[in-house]
Amino acid sequence: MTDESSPALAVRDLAVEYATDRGALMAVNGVSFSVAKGEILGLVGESGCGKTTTAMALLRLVQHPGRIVAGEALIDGGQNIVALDEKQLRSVRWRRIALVPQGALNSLNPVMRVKDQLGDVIQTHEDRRIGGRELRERIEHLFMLVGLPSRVYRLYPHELSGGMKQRVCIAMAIALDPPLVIADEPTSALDVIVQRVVAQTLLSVKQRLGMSLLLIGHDMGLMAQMADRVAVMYAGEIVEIGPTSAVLGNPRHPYTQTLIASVPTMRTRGLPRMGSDESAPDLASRPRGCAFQARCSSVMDVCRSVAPELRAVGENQRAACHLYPDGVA
Amino acid sequence: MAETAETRRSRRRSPWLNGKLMLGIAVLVALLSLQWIGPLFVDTQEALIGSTTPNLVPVGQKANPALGFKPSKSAHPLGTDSQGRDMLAVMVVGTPRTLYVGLVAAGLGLIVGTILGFLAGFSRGLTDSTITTLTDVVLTIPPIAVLVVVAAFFTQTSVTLLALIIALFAWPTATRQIRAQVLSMREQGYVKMAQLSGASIWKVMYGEMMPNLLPYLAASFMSMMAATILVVTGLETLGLGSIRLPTLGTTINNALQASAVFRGMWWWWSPPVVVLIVIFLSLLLVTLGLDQVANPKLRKHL
Amino acid sequence: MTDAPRTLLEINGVTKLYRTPHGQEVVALQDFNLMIPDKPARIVAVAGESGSGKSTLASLVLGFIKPTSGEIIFRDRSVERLTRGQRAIYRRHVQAVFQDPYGVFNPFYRIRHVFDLAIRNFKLARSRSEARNLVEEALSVVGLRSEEILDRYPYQLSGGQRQRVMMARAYLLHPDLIVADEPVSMIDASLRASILSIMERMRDTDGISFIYITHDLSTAHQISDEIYLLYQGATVEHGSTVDVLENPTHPYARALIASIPEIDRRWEGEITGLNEESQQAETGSGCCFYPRCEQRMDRCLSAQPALFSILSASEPHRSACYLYEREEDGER
Amino acid sequence: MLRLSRRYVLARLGRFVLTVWFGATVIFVVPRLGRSNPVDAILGRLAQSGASVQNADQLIAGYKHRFGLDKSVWTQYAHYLENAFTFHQGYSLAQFPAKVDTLIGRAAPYTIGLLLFATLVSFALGTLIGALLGWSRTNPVLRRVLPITLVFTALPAFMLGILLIYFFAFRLRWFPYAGAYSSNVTPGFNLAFIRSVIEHGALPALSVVIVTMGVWALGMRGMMITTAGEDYMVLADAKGLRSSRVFWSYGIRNAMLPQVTQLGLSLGSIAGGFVVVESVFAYPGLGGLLYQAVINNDYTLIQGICFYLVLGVAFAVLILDLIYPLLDPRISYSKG
Repeated sequence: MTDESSPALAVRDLAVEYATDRGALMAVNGVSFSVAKGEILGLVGESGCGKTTTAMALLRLVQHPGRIVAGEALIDGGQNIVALDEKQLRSVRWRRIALVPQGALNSLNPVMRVKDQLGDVIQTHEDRRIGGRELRERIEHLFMLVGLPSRVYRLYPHELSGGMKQRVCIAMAIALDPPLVIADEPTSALDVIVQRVVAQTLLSVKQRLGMSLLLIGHDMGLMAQMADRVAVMYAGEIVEIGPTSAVLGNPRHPYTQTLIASVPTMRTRGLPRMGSDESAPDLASRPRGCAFQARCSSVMDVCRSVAPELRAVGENQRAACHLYPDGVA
Repeated sequence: MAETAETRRSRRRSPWLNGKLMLGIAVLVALLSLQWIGPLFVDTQEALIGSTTPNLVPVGQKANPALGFKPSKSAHPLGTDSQGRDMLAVMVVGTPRTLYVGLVAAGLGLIVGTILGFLAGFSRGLTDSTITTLTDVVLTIPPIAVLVVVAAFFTQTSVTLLALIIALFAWPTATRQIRAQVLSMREQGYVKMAQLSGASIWKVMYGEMMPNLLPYLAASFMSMMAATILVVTGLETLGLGSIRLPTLGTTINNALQASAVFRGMWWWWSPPVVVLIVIFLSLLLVTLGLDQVANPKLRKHL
Repeated sequence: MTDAPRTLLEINGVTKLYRTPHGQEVVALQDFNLMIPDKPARIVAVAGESGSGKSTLASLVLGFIKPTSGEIIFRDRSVERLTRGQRAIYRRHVQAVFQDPYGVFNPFYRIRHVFDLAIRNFKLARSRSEARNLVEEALSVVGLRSEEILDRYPYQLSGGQRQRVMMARAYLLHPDLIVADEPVSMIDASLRASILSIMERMRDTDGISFIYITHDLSTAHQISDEIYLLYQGATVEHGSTVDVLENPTHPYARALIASIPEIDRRWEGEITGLNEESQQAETGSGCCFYPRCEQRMDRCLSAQPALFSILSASEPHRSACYLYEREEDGER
Repeated sequence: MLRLSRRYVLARLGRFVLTVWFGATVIFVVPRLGRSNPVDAILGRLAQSGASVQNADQLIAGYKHRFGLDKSVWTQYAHYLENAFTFHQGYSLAQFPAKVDTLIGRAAPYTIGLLLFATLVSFALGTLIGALLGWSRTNPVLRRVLPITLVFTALPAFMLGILLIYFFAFRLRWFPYAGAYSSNVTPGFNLAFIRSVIEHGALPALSVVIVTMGVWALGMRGMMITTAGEDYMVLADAKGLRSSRVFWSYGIRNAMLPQVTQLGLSLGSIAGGFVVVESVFAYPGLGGLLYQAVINNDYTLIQGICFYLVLGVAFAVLILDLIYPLLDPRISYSKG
């Protein structure tokens, strides 16, 4: 089923719903995108926009009361993650899609040595039994790739600094050489310098192993450093997607424009003049039409009745906004 | 997501009004009020030794004359024991007394525990470590070991004195829990904010911390009450209770001493056992109910 | 210079040591000096990464903890030696806004509680209507409407709204100084500017000074007038914000600024020597940045460098690095 | 490889000594709080209960010697502590000339064995049941059935004991209702004796297990629900580990830590409760002995048993404290 041309991950119309007392709430509302082989796609947005829920859905880890209600996610043009049964799912997890978790401060089991947590994934997914020595060599090779000293092997998580923990998580993610890694805010809990070191580790590992990376984050600056393409999410939908330089340098969707205008830089002083600061939309009572209408400065009548679809607004750049009705090339 | 979950909570009724909590409290209050209501219907004098004919089988039950039992007239609906106490009167007198010990001891334990818990939580350093060590030490000592000595050497222990002594062992549970809560709360922003708003330590304690402590205080009270009743009935079952007036524990002790179980006198030992089961189940219900108040995560489950 | 200008706040040689549960001593803040003039009001940023001692500084200024040595002077009076009445005045004039907009509200009470508490304890109003007017004014300054806010519970407000309420609360007291401890780090980027602009406005129109404590140099760059950059409890660089952030001198400041991921600039090259494992390395009495420094010299191990003035700068600009020792003899 | 820090071990040892000292002191002080000296109180109670006292002079002399009443309180106290910590509790009053230590030494193995067994079984079972109740992937049928095991939670164990005696010993006659073994077997390492011991121990053990199991289950359920929300649990699933592995090595392994702490804190009341259970079953352990001592007004024996109860529980807590760092690596860790 696999062939060279198909993307590492193709997501179509993915929707995740949360049941609440006030009715169903669409945390992810029909999201489509694909990650090419060897590509880094950044999925960016503010808190509550559905980016983490999307990542969790791709690993089928959406917790109750949430559930995937529609869509498909094809790995390498083949298996559809959304439709797998438990057994298939277990074999896909980590072998085909691995996760570098958010923060990583609490992602390692506090009562297990680092080696056992890494050993866990290797032993579980290899068909043959791995001997102690071979296992050790494999783990130390992984440490070398992410720049960890080999003494980490025997340590417990609480004996590691934040950056080291995150590198353990990266080592764990690449243990089975998966074609796709999802990194959920991999550096958000770290100090700036350590963040840079860890991000560079992730980039160099990606370079060496040639995997694809879906990078979830809120930091536009970090996306600029790492991603080949970015997709901007708002209220559970992708509002703009395209090459990083295009989306960050020439944003077309009003939300993307707001987001980028609000990022402070070291070149300019003073605060940007922001419009209304209505908070994130109420997902349970979605307005008719565009979800961004209440905060948008260029809102039109059509925005209140028709939900915009993603249309081309530049080379490989698409935005969901009625300002660009026919698409712009 | 947090936002919506919380909104949902607010739309429901107060978590304090949950069924478990209400039922548990209702039963306990009913049992305690026997103290005032009971004498209207039952002659409490019949709870004393030799006040009626011994060995009467409850109304409506078949007596076994071979064992020397006689059927009861309607005057003794639960029968009588071998020493001529009317079992219904015994229950009416004994149940509130047992609950009373629990209430007094748990109340005192709560007061002492709250004071020490706040003291330890607020003053780091020596005071804190002294209180913590003392708490752990007292927790480790089986209360019954000391109470047996007390009861053995003091022949005239009134119910209140017994409650006072048991309270000496009840406070550590509360102290531990309140200290832990205070420690986590004092790092909370709202406590700092209150201080910045010029509130004294005292105001911070009762104005900011106490309201949030309520479910924990109530839960501590309930668990102390259960522990107290457990200890006091245990002590009485060992034969170390007050002899004059019956309680649930002394009744069990009397029944055991008279081999009531093996003489088939189920109406002697079973009323106190059944009442105690009801008491402990009510306490458990209250605790589970309070758990739901203090820990919203549990509400979804079970 | 006969008549020295009255200062609002002076921190003189303050050191704070902590003892870990294992009995080790940790230096949270070391021989720290800071001065805020009485007029005009300014925003002074204290920036640093985790473990730099910036939050300890906030607790010290707010009087939640006492310095191990050194003193904090507010309007010519040592804070530690205030009388009861003076302490109440200090409390009122030095206020705070904290990082976590969730924890600062007691979940038990409605929003109005935070205002009531302050008005009652500081006796700000003589009547109910006077109190109501005060609260309404404070809320309008931060762009909120009292009738939509006061009777709600904290969880019914968004993070941005809560942080504005805290700003309004601080404003209500008309303090001289607000310690803003990471006020926007838990707020979404698109809402940060609105909070920061409230700070600017309070400085410019109400004459309130700020100590803006942050790990984020770019927001410090946006609003602060002056910056102290901390590393492991000591000031490594101090000067006007423009000087320090646009022309950093200390190797740590340079590495830090070069590592900020910016939207319009790519990281240049790779940094290798800055792993945080070496952060905890023992340096004895020397410069604590030595293990990670790319320009280290033997000299650096001899003693902790003092703050040396950068002569090329137009405004006072000082850097705790021996690279600048020659420019001056060091500050006494 | 475990590195217990010296500070930790010393702190725990210190607490052990402090606990035993504190308990011993209370047991020493209490009898002296009465209006008169303990001898009067004892004799008063003896007379009240109508016991016929032969050679009373000798007995009084024995008491005087036991309490050293001619000396100052502090000397008495020093003596008492010395005796207590060197395991010389003197003579039993009722079973003179048997020594208190001998009587206790004879009874203790039954209590220790049965209590240890019952506590461990109830802890293990309760923890497992609680974990299953708090685990979202538990079979729904099992989830419905398991709460039945919690019905007797938090009842006094001795009360359940009475019910068990009534139904299983008196009505059904499946189990013996008193003693530790039948009179027709010879104590020793033989099958008949072991079988008899098990038969006699079953009901007392069961009453403790059933009652305390629910407490552990309720605590564990809460902890398991909390743990299930932790990031490492989500990552464990993402890793594609088998459910059983996630359940045991990630879930239970972490969720049980507070349970073990709680076990240490509850041992005192569990042991205290068991004493009463034994008396209900006339089991010849410490509880049965205590019951007899109370009936016989055997004060030296009462004091001795109570002291050993304190000592035993404190020791068990100490062992638990020293084991705990094995379970939680974050505790023993020390750099200095």
